[in-house]
Amino acid sequence: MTLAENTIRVRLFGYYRELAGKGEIQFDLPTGVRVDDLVAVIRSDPSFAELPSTPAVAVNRRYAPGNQVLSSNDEIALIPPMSGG
Amino acid sequence: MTLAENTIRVRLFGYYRELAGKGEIQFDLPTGVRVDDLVAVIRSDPSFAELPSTPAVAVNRRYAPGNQVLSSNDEIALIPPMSGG
Amino acid sequence: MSSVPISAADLAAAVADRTDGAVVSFEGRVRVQNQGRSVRRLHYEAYDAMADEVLREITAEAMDRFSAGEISVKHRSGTLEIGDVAVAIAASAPHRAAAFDSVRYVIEAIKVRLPIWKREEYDDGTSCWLDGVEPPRAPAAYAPREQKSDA
Amino acid sequence: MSSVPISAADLAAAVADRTDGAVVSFEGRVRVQNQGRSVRRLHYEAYDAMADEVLREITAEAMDRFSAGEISVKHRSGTLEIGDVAVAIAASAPHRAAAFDSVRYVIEAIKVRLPIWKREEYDDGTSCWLDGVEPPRAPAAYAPREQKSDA
Repeated sequence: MTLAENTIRVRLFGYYRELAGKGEIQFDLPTGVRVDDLVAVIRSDPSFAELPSTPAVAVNRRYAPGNQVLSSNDEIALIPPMSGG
Repeated sequence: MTLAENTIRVRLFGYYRELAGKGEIQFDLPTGVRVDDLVAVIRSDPSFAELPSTPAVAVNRRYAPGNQVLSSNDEIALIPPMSGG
Repeated sequence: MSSVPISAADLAAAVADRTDGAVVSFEGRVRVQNQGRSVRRLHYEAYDAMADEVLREITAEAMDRFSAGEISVKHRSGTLEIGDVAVAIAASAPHRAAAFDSVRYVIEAIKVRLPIWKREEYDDGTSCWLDGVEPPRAPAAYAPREQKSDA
Repeated sequence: MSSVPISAADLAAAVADRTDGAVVSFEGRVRVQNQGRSVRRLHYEAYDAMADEVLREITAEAMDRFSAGEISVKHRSGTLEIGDVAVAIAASAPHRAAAFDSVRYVIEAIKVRLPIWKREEYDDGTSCWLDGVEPPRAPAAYAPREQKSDA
């Protein structure tokens, strides 16, 4: 990561939305931050202490691998365990 | 089989009905006649020379084994290859 | 067996229940092409009394085998035009696997056990009875015992 | 995704086609009991924009995999009462196996990939988010190559 910072906004749904008390959280994180880094930051919030070990993250509406680099232009969402169908 | 005779009526459908030119054929056959015997008699009619080796026969609306004994009270049908569904 | 139009939607509505979470339905329809020939319409001739019994039997087997909630099935007889529904099946069950398995079981059993015969009419004016599936000869195990001492 | 009532019958009518002989449909409905508790109603919250894309993707996969004629799928969001249809799927195909396989594929994929969350309200006045299925982490193979030389 470089030292330059960018703003990463994360959409929240369902149980995660209720944990945060809002539908979006945001962080100023270094350029080059990856999905796994973002998850570690979110987990450092006591509300999210019980996040699964590798929660699913969607970037631009697609499930993203842990090593995907994030930018402030990305549409990012933390995806709780799903219950469709 | 005994020598006493009884009348066996056989319902025909589809292609078999057209082979016979009618929906029912009947035979006077000895008491104790079995499904396999009946099939042999039907096959002796030139119209039915090309009957499969063991055509299906329904007795009282159930598929019957070749050794089932027939009586004149039975509802008997010769069942062509089917094409439902 | 039905001599009037049928639909899976009607059957699905009938099997739906407050305790069942899944409803699966199937419609077999008359296709404009079959085995490379252009079909104009077709005619089903059935051994109605036996066919009704076979449908009930097949349905009971599926209910028993898959613990379905309810299963409904209808097969047409008579003349059908392109797009008409020839067979409709619906099954409800608490969970989806039982509903899928039940419907699939019923249609596969119909193909090999239902005493019904299809005559296709083609665009060229000809018609013929379809080469069908040889129905089952009842296995020896079904033979009543008393026959062994007979004759 | 739909915020208004849906039905498999509507989708089945839409996918039916003169060249397809088989139409299979599925409805997932709200059950009065789930995991031993009495359900009063439920609420679906969805990530709508992504859910629409995931449904299109799943449908395209099934079309490709099974050579289905056409597949249609809708999932509800919002508040649903007992018996309401939560998900409806219909597939048409020239032959039945492809239609069955397509519908089954779509519902199984929805269960593990559709970003939607269910909160059940019980007769005792409580409610809770269902324990769901952990969604997929994209496998390493999906990671863009250029990331390996990054950082």
